[in-house]
Amino acid sequence: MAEGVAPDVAGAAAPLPSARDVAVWRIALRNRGVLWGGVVLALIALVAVIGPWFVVDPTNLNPMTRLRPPGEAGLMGTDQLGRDVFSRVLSGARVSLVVGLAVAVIAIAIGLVLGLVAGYVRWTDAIIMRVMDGLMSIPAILLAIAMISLSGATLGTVVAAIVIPEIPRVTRLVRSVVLTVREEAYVEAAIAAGTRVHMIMVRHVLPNTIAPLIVQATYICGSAMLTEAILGFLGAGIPPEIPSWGNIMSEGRTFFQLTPWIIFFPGLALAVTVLAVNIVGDGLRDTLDPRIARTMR
Amino acid sequence: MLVYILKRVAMTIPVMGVVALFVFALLRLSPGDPAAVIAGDFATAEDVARIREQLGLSEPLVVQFGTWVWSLMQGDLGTSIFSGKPVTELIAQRIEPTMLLALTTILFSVAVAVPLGTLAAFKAGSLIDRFVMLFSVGGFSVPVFVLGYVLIYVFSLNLRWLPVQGYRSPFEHGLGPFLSHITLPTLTLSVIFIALIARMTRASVIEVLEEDYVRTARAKGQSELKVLMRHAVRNAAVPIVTVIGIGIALLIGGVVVTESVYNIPGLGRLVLDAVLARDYPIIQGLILFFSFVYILLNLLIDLTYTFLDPRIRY
Amino acid sequence: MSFTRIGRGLIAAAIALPLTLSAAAAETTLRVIPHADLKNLDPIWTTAYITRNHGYMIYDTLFAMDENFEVQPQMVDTWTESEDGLTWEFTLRDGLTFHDGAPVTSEDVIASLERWGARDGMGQQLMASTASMEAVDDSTFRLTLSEPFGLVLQSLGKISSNVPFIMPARVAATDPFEQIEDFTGSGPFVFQEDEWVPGNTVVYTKFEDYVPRDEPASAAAGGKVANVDRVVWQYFPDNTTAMNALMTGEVDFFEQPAPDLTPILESNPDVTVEINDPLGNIGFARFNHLLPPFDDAEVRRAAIMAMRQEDYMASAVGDEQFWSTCFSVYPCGTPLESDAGAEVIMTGDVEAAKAALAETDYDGTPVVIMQPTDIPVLSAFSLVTADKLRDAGFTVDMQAMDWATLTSRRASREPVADGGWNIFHTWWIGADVIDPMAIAFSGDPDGGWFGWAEDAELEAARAAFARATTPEEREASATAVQERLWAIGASGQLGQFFVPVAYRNNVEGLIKSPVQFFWNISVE
Amino acid sequence: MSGAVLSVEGLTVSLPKGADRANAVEDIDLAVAAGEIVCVVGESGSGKSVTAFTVMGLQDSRALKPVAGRIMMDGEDLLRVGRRRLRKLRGEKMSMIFQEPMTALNPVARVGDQIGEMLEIHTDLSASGRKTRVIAAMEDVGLPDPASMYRAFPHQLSGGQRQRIMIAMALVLEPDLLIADEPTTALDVTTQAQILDLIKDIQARRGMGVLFITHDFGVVADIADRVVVMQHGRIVEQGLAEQVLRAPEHPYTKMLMEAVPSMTPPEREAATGAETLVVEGLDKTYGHRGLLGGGRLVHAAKSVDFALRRGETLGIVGESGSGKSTVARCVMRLIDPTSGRVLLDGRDIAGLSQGALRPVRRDIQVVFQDPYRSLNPRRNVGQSITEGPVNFGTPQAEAMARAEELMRVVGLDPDALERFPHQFSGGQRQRIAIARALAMQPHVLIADEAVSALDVSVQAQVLDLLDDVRDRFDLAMLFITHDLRVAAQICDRILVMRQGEVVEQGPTADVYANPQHDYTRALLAAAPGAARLTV
Repeated sequence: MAEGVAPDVAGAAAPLPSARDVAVWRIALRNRGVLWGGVVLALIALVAVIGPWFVVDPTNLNPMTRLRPPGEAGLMGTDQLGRDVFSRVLSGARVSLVVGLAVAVIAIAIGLVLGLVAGYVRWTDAIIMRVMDGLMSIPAILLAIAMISLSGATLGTVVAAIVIPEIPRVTRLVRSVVLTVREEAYVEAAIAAGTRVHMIMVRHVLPNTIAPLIVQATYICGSAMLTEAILGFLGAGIPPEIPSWGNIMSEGRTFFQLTPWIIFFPGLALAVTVLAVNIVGDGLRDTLDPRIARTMR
Repeated sequence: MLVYILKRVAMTIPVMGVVALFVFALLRLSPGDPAAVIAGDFATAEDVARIREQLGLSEPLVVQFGTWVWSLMQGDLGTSIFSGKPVTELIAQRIEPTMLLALTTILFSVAVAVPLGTLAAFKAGSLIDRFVMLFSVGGFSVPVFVLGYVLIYVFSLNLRWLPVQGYRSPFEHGLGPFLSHITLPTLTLSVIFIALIARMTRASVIEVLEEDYVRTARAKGQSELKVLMRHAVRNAAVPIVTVIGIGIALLIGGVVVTESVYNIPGLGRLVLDAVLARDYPIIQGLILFFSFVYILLNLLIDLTYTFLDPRIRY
Repeated sequence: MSFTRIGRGLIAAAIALPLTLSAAAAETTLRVIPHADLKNLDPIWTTAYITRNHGYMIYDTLFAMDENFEVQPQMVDTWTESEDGLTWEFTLRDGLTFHDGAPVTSEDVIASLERWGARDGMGQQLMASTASMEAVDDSTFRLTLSEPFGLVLQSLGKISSNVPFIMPARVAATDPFEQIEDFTGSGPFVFQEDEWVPGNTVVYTKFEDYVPRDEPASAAAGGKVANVDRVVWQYFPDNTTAMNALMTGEVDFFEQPAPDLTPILESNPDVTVEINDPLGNIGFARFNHLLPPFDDAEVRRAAIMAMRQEDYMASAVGDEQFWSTCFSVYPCGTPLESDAGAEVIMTGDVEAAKAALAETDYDGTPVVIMQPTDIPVLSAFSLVTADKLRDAGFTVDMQAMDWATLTSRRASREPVADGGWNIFHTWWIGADVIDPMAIAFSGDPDGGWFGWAEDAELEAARAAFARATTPEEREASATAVQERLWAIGASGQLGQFFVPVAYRNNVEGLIKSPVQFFWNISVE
Repeated sequence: MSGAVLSVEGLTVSLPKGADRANAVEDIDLAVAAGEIVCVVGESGSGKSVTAFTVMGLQDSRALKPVAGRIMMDGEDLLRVGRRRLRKLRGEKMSMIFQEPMTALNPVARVGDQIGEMLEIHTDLSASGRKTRVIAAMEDVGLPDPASMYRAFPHQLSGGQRQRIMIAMALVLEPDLLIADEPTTALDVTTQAQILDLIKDIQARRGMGVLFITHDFGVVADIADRVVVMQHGRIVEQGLAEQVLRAPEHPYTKMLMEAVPSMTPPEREAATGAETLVVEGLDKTYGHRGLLGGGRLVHAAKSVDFALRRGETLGIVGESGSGKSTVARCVMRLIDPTSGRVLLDGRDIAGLSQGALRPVRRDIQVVFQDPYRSLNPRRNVGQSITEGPVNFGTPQAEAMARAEELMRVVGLDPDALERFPHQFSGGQRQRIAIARALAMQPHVLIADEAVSALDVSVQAQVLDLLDDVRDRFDLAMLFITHDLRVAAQICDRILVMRQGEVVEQGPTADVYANPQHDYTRALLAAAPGAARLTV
């Protein structure tokens, strides 16, 4: 009965643009941001995977040729230990992408479980959400610094330290989706049909969390890479032996005014990657579900 | 409303409990021993043990936690292991720069981001919109410290407009020195905040512009500018304020970096130094303090909703 | 919050008032970027160099080392030594007063020495040989030894941590394992507790009643004349920002700029960069002698062979004007310098190391290197060692951590699996390793330094040095210690480096010394 | 046409590429004379709203572009005047009211100011002058105590009051033309009647022209002077209301009118099946008393009693907030009743735990209101229909076979089981939902506003289907609706609820012919088209 201003003549035949999962990717790729961001990311990933095979060992020290400008020694010069900045930036792509992806995947996975449980098992809600409130109230960077410097800087602790503050947000997001979806008529119909709780979760609730979670994952991924860099700056990052963009920059920051290329190239790589990730995220948000913009960060 | 506030305040207690337990466990179950740091290169194992004892670090963890919580309840955050100063005094000493930096950042960010986001929403899809969005996505992409260095390089070293570092209290040194010292840190910290708020403003204004009452306003013959100002922005305020609340956590994180780069004697630096030195009471006290401030600010923000949106009543 | 603000305002006003009055007499302030944050104020309780420097600001010492590494009297006016060397009598100078106006007495001196002797390594040795300390009168006290001790004056004139600073007796009565809470000294500057912001600012004012010696200042010795009214230490956690602040004139003096920054600083016509510490610092790679593979001297020596000092120095320090290779365990340029037994390190040859390692029973056990990521120089040392050892055929397990973690972990004697370690890096300031008594050279696993080298021959040589009374004896035993140290491969030595100071050209009167002093300096 | 305040001539509005037809509306000719109410009537997608919005220049200009025709008002072509001029005309010459008065009003501004904004834009009145005018306008639309209501926010008013505010706002400048886009659709039937009366009244007093968009022939019958019938973006018939209503010419018009259910219930025999569902003293309260004695207690349902036999349809009718859906959800145990008994085949299920409830679920099934939300968009029809039986152990193949059979029963092609909900129209989806319910072989079928979201033509078909399956499977049917016409056609007995309480119940024919309760009488009187549309 409700007739909108925009034409609802699409009627029966045409698929709704709100992307039922059948053609999510095809629809998403129609968005220019997703397309170009995706292409850039794919290129960076490709470089990250195969690049390091074609350059010198990024951990190879050569103190006698330290702080050489780009061109004179290697494409991007050398750092204070005479390591080749170009090959470090290439290898750094691996680390940064791994950090971004790992953080996104783990945070989403844990947050998803907690959110589903909190949203559906009523008595756990208060407990889980209070704990999440607590975690959320601790400034993420402080928590990460504390965790890393206290439990030792390994790739694992860095990822864990960045993951933990992200979990509450994912949990909240998932929980809010669950609370919305459980009011949906089709969920009530499923309850009426005697579907067990866990099956309701899997069949009816979970699929609705996918679109917002994909979008959230891109943001987490982007901010994780940045956080990694900032932790490096604060001296609580990934072990310096592993070249990550954050590490390269934080080690090179003393030389910012002397040999800016040490910071510039990894900084550029980081900015471009995070930019691409965020553009893809924005694009996905616009195409998958404009409404979730509200619940996002 | 009062009942609601009381309830919310009461609710912070379990949340703070969670934070306290978490932070305590995190600190005490990890390697690193302040006694060893104090004892230095020449110390024998006995020396270290004696220092541990004197600091109360050799008690069982449960006892240590109990002692800490007990003194917390009496408003005592403990004493710094290294400087021997009470943590509350250290916080009091350093709260002003951090608070004022946060305040100038929020004010500046809102002043820039809300008009920018509104403009982008209004011109959604246009070149202006793209530019604003690119800027705000870009704001998320540059590490704070790199930005800080660049700003110092340009404005302090080359142009010599502003000092490199430091903090001047507006209460002691006057507004001029305060502003000249706080400008670069504020700019640095604002970029990510502007990005955040501009995005949210754009998104909510776009959403509000789809609302029926905007159509009603247009049906009245209202001009587009006034439609934006009187109807769209007012209604978009709640999510914008919400994002400011969420951003406070981000801000506190950013403060740590910014204070390091600009050498501002604030709380962020205090906690960073404390972590590196394992000054447990300071870390515990500060994280608890930050959590408390965060919770309190978010309560305040929730309360401002009632002014922004008459439908919200507690 | 507002009340604290008002509180601070009042305090500031209270302080500002007399200052503004005297401002007519052109008050001078020296603004300093110290090398570290002054975290605590008790130079006996901690060995932190920054606290030692703080100690020199507000306390005075009985004896002090001059720029030729000779001990000279400072608070002491005259002293006598008995024939057998067992009884010493010291008389204090006239006019020594504490900041609260009380005169410095023998009682204060004895209490301070006792507290120092409970904590400092050299102090402990002195106390072990001491039968009694007693006041003869208000300005004279007597030290009676139970056995001969060759280093009485060297101990009392010790330039680096822990320095036997003289505090009021009531302060020195504090348990040596607790921090003092009263910061009254008798040195040339007065600590302003109200203005202390830990982690940021420390303020000292000139002590008007200080009576300096007549001799010109020479390292820690000589007349300590405060030429500025205020000294403000402002700690900068970020080196780049610190450098920029110096270049724009927001501070006057930068104690330890990263050597790599000097080209930028030097390009600024208003800034002078120079080396102020003649001894510099000595880089160390310390092995854990308890755990395999470094429980075998030959394996340690093989590792040392790979440690080419040039690579360490170039990586960690950079500019050649700030470092040199040094194959003496005592700082090059000091009286005991020699290269006896140092062939092992002088090779700096990975291939030789490889060959040497092949001769040993090394079975590929991973070598755990603790890398302190928050200290750039040590972080770089660790990276170079890892690189070198790998090339020499070692398996390396690099573990990154911050310095605080490292300091507690290095105390562990457990196996690697239980939190132990194999190598860590550090540096000693030259003054700390100037003779065989340095704890770094200990061969006694119980009382010695982390790494717990055990060598009776080494200990015997060190004991001989302590007993030695002639320069010849001393030199001979020092050489014996060095030969032994290299023979057992106690530590790898990574070179001698000098951290420059940088200051604006309006600063004059710097004292050449391993420790940064702020008397004698004036600002225009 | 002379004296026309509005004449639309040959208007064609194009749709963006990719839509299922080229133009939203095509070759529209219509006119509104002063003092005349013209109703544009049609089902969803007919283009009636597009027409209205294009007149105001408020259509979504990115998607909808007027490509031909003129919209003439006072000698000006609205499609060609400048933006500034168009803005001036809006409010002064023509104004509009909308379907959903809650969303059409700015939630964070006081209603008085929102009316006043109209004066602020178009007049030079002072603040106090504006306030006087606003209060007069509010009085004019029958709002009580306008002086204090001036300061109210929209959410503090009832739906009817909000729509009155909208009307006051639209009319404060006394425009020549009022465009009303389904202004009563979102309102309860009694409120709807009042608003319709108000519009008629003001229109008569001021002599303005009204363009009234509606899907409801009842409303048309109540207020139209002339009728324009639209289908698929074209006008299929227009003429005087009397004439069109009495003798529709176009088959589509005829069909539409025939589909409108009659207010006169057919004679029905009392059902004799076994009592399968008995509800006794059902209570549902929300909220709780706070510690300090605050808090509110809402009685959503208050001692509701009824019994339902197999083969019988019991209607629960009432306006929004009457508690009719609460009762249905309590019976289904989607929510927990506060007290009372729900006997299903003699067994009290009101207090069963979720676990114990599960076997009982298959006996009570439901069809919901919104066909767009009641099917999981990510699961194909077959999966949706077989979900229940498979839950209870029916093998997949058997469940599929039954699903195919049920698709035929509800009039759909069994091949469609492979397809996804979005590939079906609203009516088809409602059929699928019915098939899904039937797949469980329930004893009781609850239809919760099951036809309310459908166009009338589709509504009639679905009602027939429900009637048919009830007989075929000997179901006891609980039919929840706000629509008295629908209830009249399908229910054997009827139960009228207001504010959580049952005010009257009895055989449908008796209740309609001889309502006992004042409220029932008011409801029946308010049903639109009661007077003129007695087909």
